[in-house]
Amino acid sequence: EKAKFEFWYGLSGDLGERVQDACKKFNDMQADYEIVCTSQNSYDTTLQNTIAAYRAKKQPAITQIYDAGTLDMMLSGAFVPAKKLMADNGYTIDWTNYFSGIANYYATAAGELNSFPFNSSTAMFYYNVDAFQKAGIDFKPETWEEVEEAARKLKAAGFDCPLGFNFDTWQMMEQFSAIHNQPIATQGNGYQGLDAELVFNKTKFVDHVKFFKKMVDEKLFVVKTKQLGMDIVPAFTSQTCQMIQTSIADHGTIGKTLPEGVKWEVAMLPVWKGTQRQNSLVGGASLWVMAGRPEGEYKGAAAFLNFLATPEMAQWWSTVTGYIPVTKTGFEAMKANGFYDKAPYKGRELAIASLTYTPTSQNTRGIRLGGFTQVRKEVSTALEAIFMQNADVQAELDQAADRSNAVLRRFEKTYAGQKLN
Amino acid sequence: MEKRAVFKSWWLPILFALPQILLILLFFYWPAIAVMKWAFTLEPPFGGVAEFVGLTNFDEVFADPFYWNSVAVSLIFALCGTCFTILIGLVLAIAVDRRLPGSGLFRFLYILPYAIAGPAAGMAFRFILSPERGLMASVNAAFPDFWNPAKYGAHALILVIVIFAWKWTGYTFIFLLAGLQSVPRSLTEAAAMDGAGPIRRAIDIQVPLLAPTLFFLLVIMMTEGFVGSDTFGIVHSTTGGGPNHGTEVMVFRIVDEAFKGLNYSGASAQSIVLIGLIMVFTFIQFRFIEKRVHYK
Amino acid sequence: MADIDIRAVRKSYGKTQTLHGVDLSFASGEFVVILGPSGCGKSTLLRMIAGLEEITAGEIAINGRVVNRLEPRERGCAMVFQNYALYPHMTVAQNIGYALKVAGVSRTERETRIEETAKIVGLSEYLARKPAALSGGQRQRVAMARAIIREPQVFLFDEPLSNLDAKLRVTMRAEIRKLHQRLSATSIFVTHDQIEAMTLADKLVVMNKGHVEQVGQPLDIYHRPASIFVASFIGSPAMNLFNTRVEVETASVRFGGVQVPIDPGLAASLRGRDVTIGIRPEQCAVSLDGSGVRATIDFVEELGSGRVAHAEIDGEPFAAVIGEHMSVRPGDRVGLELPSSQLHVFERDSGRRIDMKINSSSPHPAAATSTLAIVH
Amino acid sequence: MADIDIRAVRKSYGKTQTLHGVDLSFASGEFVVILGPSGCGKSTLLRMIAGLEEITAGEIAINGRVVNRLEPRERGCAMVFQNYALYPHMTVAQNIGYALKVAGVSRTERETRIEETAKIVGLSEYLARKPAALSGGQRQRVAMARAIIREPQVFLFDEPLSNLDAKLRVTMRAEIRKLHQRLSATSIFVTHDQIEAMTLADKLVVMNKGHVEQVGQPLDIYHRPASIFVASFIGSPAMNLFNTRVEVETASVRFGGVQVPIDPGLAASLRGRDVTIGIRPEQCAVSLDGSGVRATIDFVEELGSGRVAHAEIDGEPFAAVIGEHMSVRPGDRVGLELPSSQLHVFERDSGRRIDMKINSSSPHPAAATSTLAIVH
Amino acid sequence: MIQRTPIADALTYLLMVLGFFLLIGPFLVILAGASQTLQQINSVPFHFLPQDRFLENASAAWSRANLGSAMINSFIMACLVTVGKVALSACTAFAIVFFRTPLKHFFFWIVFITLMLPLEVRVVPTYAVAADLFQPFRLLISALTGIEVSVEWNLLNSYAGLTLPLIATATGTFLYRQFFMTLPNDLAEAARMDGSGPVRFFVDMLLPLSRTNMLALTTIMFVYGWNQYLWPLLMITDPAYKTTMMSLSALLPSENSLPDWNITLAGSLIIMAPPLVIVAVLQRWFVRGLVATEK
Ligand SMILES: Nc1ncnc2c1ncn2[C@@H]1O[C@H](COP(=O)(O)OP(=O)(O)OP(=O)(O)O)[C@@H](O)[C@H]1O
Ligand SMILES: Nc1ncnc2c1ncn2[C@@H]1O[C@H](COP(=O)(O)OP(=O)(O)OP(=O)(O)O)[C@@H](O)[C@H]1O
Ligand SMILES: O=P(O)(O)OC[C@H](O)CO
Ligand SMILES: [Mg+2]
Ligand SMILES: [Mg+2]
Repeated sequence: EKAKFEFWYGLSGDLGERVQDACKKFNDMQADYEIVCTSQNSYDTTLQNTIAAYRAKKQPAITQIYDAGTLDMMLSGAFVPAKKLMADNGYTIDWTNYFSGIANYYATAAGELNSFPFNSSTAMFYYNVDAFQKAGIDFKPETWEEVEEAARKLKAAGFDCPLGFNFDTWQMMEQFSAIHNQPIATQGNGYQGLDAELVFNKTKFVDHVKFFKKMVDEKLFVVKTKQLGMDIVPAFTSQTCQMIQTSIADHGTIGKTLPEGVKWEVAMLPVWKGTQRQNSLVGGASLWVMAGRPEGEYKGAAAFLNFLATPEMAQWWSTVTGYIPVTKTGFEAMKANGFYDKAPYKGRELAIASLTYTPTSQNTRGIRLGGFTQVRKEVSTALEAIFMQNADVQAELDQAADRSNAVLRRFEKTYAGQKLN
Repeated sequence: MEKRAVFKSWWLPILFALPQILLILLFFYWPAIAVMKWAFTLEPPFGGVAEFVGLTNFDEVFADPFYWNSVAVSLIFALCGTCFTILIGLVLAIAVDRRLPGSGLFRFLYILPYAIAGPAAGMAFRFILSPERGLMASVNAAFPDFWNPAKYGAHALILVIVIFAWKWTGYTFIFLLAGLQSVPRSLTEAAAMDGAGPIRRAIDIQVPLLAPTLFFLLVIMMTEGFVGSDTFGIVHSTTGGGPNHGTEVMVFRIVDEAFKGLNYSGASAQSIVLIGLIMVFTFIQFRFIEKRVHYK
Repeated sequence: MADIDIRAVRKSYGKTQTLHGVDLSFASGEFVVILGPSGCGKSTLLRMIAGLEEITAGEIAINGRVVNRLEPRERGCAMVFQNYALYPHMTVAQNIGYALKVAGVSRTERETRIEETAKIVGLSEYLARKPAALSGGQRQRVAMARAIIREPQVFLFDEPLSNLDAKLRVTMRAEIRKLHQRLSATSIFVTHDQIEAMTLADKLVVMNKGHVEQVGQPLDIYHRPASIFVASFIGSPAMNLFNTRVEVETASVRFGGVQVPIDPGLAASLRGRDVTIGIRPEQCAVSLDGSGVRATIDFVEELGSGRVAHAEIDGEPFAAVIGEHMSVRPGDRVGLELPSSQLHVFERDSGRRIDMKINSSSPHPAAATSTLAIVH
Repeated sequence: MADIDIRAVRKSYGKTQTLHGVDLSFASGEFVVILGPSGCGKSTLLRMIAGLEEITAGEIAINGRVVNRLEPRERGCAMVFQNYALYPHMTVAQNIGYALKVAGVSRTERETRIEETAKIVGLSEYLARKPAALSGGQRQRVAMARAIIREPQVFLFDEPLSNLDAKLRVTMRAEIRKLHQRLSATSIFVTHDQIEAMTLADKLVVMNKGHVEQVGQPLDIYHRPASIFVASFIGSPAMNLFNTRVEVETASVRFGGVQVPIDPGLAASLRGRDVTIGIRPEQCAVSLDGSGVRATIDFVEELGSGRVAHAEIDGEPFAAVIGEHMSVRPGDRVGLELPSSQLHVFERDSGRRIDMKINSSSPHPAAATSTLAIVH
Repeated sequence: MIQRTPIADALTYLLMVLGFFLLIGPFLVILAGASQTLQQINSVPFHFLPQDRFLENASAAWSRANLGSAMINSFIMACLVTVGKVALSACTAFAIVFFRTPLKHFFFWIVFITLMLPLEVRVVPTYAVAADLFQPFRLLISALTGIEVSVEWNLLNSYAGLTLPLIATATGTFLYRQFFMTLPNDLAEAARMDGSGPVRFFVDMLLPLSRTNMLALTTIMFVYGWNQYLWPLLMITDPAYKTTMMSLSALLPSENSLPDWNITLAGSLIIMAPPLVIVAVLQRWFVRGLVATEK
């Protein structure tokens, strides 16, 4: 009789199936445990269902929580810290082997990992080389000035949507702020205390949004959302839009979906000219082991996490998805065996490059804000108002910041007396 | 009307009512008490000790312009939904009540949309009224941006109201038709003898006599629009409350705030306000169900 | 004030025929009562005159003008419905004035006429009330006023009294009569109450199963019913009827073991035919000495105002009104005298009355022998 | 077969009292009719006997056993409801047999008894039908059968005939009487129809506004109504009543400008008191020569079996039955003779009858002078 | 009524046909779309004529959203809700209408207050209750006796959890109450005279007599149960219990692939079918039952 335990994850579609593959591999490989993997469709429903289930004492043993839910998890007291779990179950893990940029996001102040980095990513810039050539663009867009120029040329060459974007704040605000070394919130984006306040409405981000607004007015940048019928990735793969910013995780899917022979490239996110580029933030999600399960399940969970961390699995995972390897050795091994030189995978190493571009600063360590899902929603609503309904940029962002601060204050009050560890 | 109660046992009624009473206590009152508790504390998402904060949650709710926006959206949604369902239902009921050959078939067909789940209808209408394909694409081709619910809050609101009205018109239709048919034939005949033509009769005799039914439907549709299970489903499956809160009805906001925003306390406060509102509706309805504007 | 001609009118609902060819004509100003059992087609006929029901075949003419295809409002009829059909959401004044309002009569004129009409029916004080706040009799008057105000040529009443209690019916009957005298519009009044029929009618139409059984003056019909149906339907307690055969030799019929004499001429022409003989309970004399048909009293109904003795003769119930001071009790043997002049004779098969002279009110020429007529 | 005693029974619904102390006792096998206007408490009383209604105060005893706290099924009563209350989803047989089924009677016995009972009421051919497929009279019979099958000691009827048409009522009346003769259970029959009351009752109870007005044999009540209410309520056309004052000197009352003589002894004791005098329409003689009270005929109702002349005297309507051969027409001046022996005299204030001798059926001892009794 | 009003008749037909397109039109569009190819459905202008690809599209939808098990789950859920609701409401309404007890008004109000508060409004705490059904009793017991009991019963991911909270409302009870109130008093009294007690009366009279209402309620509740959206969405995490409404999102064209709305529409048609059939088949009783009581 195998010990069963549950694993909830937030990926769906192609990526979701890859998770199922991983689970199957684990189940096939050993005879002691059986992992039951359930997709909760998306990151936010996973967090939502995990919380509801935890309140009902029906939480899974392992759950996949995205970057934005990190602080919510950390203060919940509802999990078993990664390090403790592995130690308790007799696994030795070289914790220093994780890329520090990645580990920082999920670790305590003392640097101890609470959760296991699993599917890590960062935002990248994708562009259609064929279209660039057709429009006579002979440079790689590394700055926003160049992006604008490229957009104008593409427009002139008859492309209706030179750059497509949506209201996901991850690329637009979080990654932008990181690589431009702009704070999103005070207290080192929240790392130094629950009393952090959002300041994105006073940084370069505002100008950036204004720039986007201008581009949209000139029809150089185009809004592409699910509600409008097509999100950015399909817009890029259907060659409707020639430039997008999206996660490296989509690298695999884009490669598979774009018609054979179409030339495209991935690059680090552009910066404004004259900006000293900083490292970008790690995205994706990590695996949390939930507290309150029977002892037996933790053995299985530890075995599974250990299994995922093996170099073979790490490489397999990075191969079949676009996610980056999370350990230095993993990355080195893949680099060594020429993974990044071959056609479909070429360019993914840039994600690591972006993540590790500089040592982390106050503003690029990560984001440690409570209720960050809500903050994201406030900002993207503001963006929606700005781009769809012509609202004033500064006013909307100010309002979003105010509302987001209220969220932070409520969080602070809710966890009054708790210390960030 | 009080029924002449006939059986006298004291334990039998308790036995008969017990299963449902238990369910209701368990799944209605107990949760309702929990809502109360949460509304006056700051409930941590994962549970645990919650600090009592008095009316803070309510203050925050009332101070939030988007909350009032959701109240307004809910009101518009419920009011427009009610008006459309009742008006269209009334016109169709009057038409079918003329009993021309074939009207039986129409009667049969009109009720069918009632069977459809709001979310399923929402999905279908997302296609039917999509700006890029289906019907509206042609219109938009001629008049760019004539119809774009993803962009314009008003359009999105119209979209969800249309879906609601579509589903519920059959329901009001049936009640109104029955109401019309219970208007004694001799009254319309008397009016005919008095010289009134069909339209005149409809306006002077039939519609005024439908007043009780109309009122009943008004209350039912208002509550359905406010908190009916379709309301959430339609909004969730079509617009997700957007664009820019344009279709964020109260129920949607509550669920969103609780489960997405992890703000159980704020959501509970909103729930209580909503429950209070509905209680007022319920009260009105009960007063009128028992003694409606009966003429006789 | 209009005459009405109904010519070979038929009515079918789907396949079932409800009226089988009705011919009637009413003179201007006449008060016609249509009487008949439930379901015989009274309302149907009335509604066809009103224009509320399509005419399947035949013609209805008002004042000589065929109205078959006219809408109700174009026929100049006013109708008082059984349940009054008052508009519950309008006040009495609005109810009464509605027809004028539809006709576009000016507000001031309307008000004057409403007041006048209300005065006629004695409702002046109730003009502001809703029908729900009126008593049965008052409602009935509103219904009347609503009809009166239109100054119609024809008044149609569909059992307007049947929802009232006994006392009020008597009063309302008197009022309807007075009203008719005052307005003298042609009135057609449907009922299945014979007292109403007898007391109100200038002309009485008795219907049965979609046919007209008899038309005539009420007393005429009472005393000379044209058919077994009419005989049994009119009069209470009902006419005693018995089936027998005519014995020509003795000019008598056999009944209860006794020979009851009948008119010899009649007897001759009826030779051997099956007949039904009828006699009204108030026309047989009961005697204790036992002459006439012998019978044993079953029970005596004491009505206070009179007494009815019930017996069984030849296995059929028989009733006779007896004097107030005659003391009979159940079980007594009595004699019943059946005066030959009071006997009604009907042909068994057709149910038609057989008489010595041709009834002048018969719409059809008699189709019988010279001395014998079957009255239609 | 059970006697029933009702002792000081009261009924209140909340604060309003519906029965104000009713005392009645019925002998075993008696056929009692309770008569009264709508809302007077007839049904309430019946339902209290049946056990369907709590008894607020007082006692009801069946066969000497107080049943106040017994369940309906323990009282041995069967009831026939006004609208029959047939179980619409059961066949006639199931309806009739339901009580037996509940009582756990075996299937075979049940079937035999259902068949027997159905035969009694003539429903054998309809056993498989549902009530909806029956005519009014048949339904009524099912209701009867359902009561009969239980072989009850007491039969309770709550206006069982009021939903039937006139003809059927007469028939059903006779059937109920026959049934009573056959089963001779104590029967209590509630109605507000006087013909039913007069014809069916061994004992008649007249109720008004929660009081018993009079108890007695029907004819007794007709001829000696104990109160103005009973006088006006019983008899049709209703008794003529007029308010006047007694003139002792002439031993008469003044009416229509004429002095109508009354019993001098009575007159003496009534000195100067306000009285109401009543006379039945069939008891005043109308003469053309004009002796007696003078009146102008308003109209004459021809009922076929009789004629009623209507007039107005002292502003009040007055009716008199006239002979068949007397020719009076509206407008004629006639004289009305009011035979003093037929006059009913009532005390105006209390509404009670004033008589020379004490009425033996009165439940209370007379509380009046030696020669004068107010009958309760 | 004699009416020579061809204009009014024409207008009536016009209105009825307009109503037809308004109310049935969407079905026709769905039907047309569901039977077209990817190219056809994405063409502008839209072709309103149904094509022959329905079966292909339907089977594609069936497997994409795993409709097989979802349909079964939805069916089970709808049936349980229906049966539970019909049975419980009849019992409660009986208790409320046919007994004279001091608790009558208490029952009445306790039940009818729930009439207007659907699950959506109190979904958060209801979830918590469903997760630990005995919590109230445990609290009660420990409050009363100080003993900590540790029985738990979790309804998440179960049919009981899907249905019980939905059964706990008053719509059906209200319908029954209204119907019971219209029954003539005499009926119960006749039964009582015949010696029948309350339970017998309930079984022998009320249940058979309320057939129409039962069918009306069956229709309403089946539709209600089948169409539940939010509750399953929250409380079911185990794919084995997924209902059709939860499959809706899976039916939408996935983000990174073709806009194959033809598949989506075919799927939605499948999902709509069962309640549609129920309403169509039971509509006579549905209408009668509703109208006879609510009005
Ligand atoms: N709309 C209809 N469809 C079918 N049959 C009808 C319709 N209206 C009336 N009938 C039938 O026609 C016959 C005559 O009906 P009608 O209403 O004229 O009777 P009536 O003499 O007025 O009876 P009552 O005294 O009961 O009012 C009845 O048998 C009735 O069932
Ligand atoms: N349940 C009740 N609650 C309050 N009042 C009632 C109730 N039942 C009857 N009454 C009142 O008691 C009085 C007597 O009613 P009851 O039914 O006995 O009259 P009834 O003589 O049978 O009249 P009817 O001839 O109309 O049947 C009426 O005034 C009625 O309004
Ligand atoms: O798309 P992913 O998995 O790279 O995640 C993107 C963001 O980090 C989500 O918060
Ligand atoms: Mg009629
Ligand atoms: Mg009664």
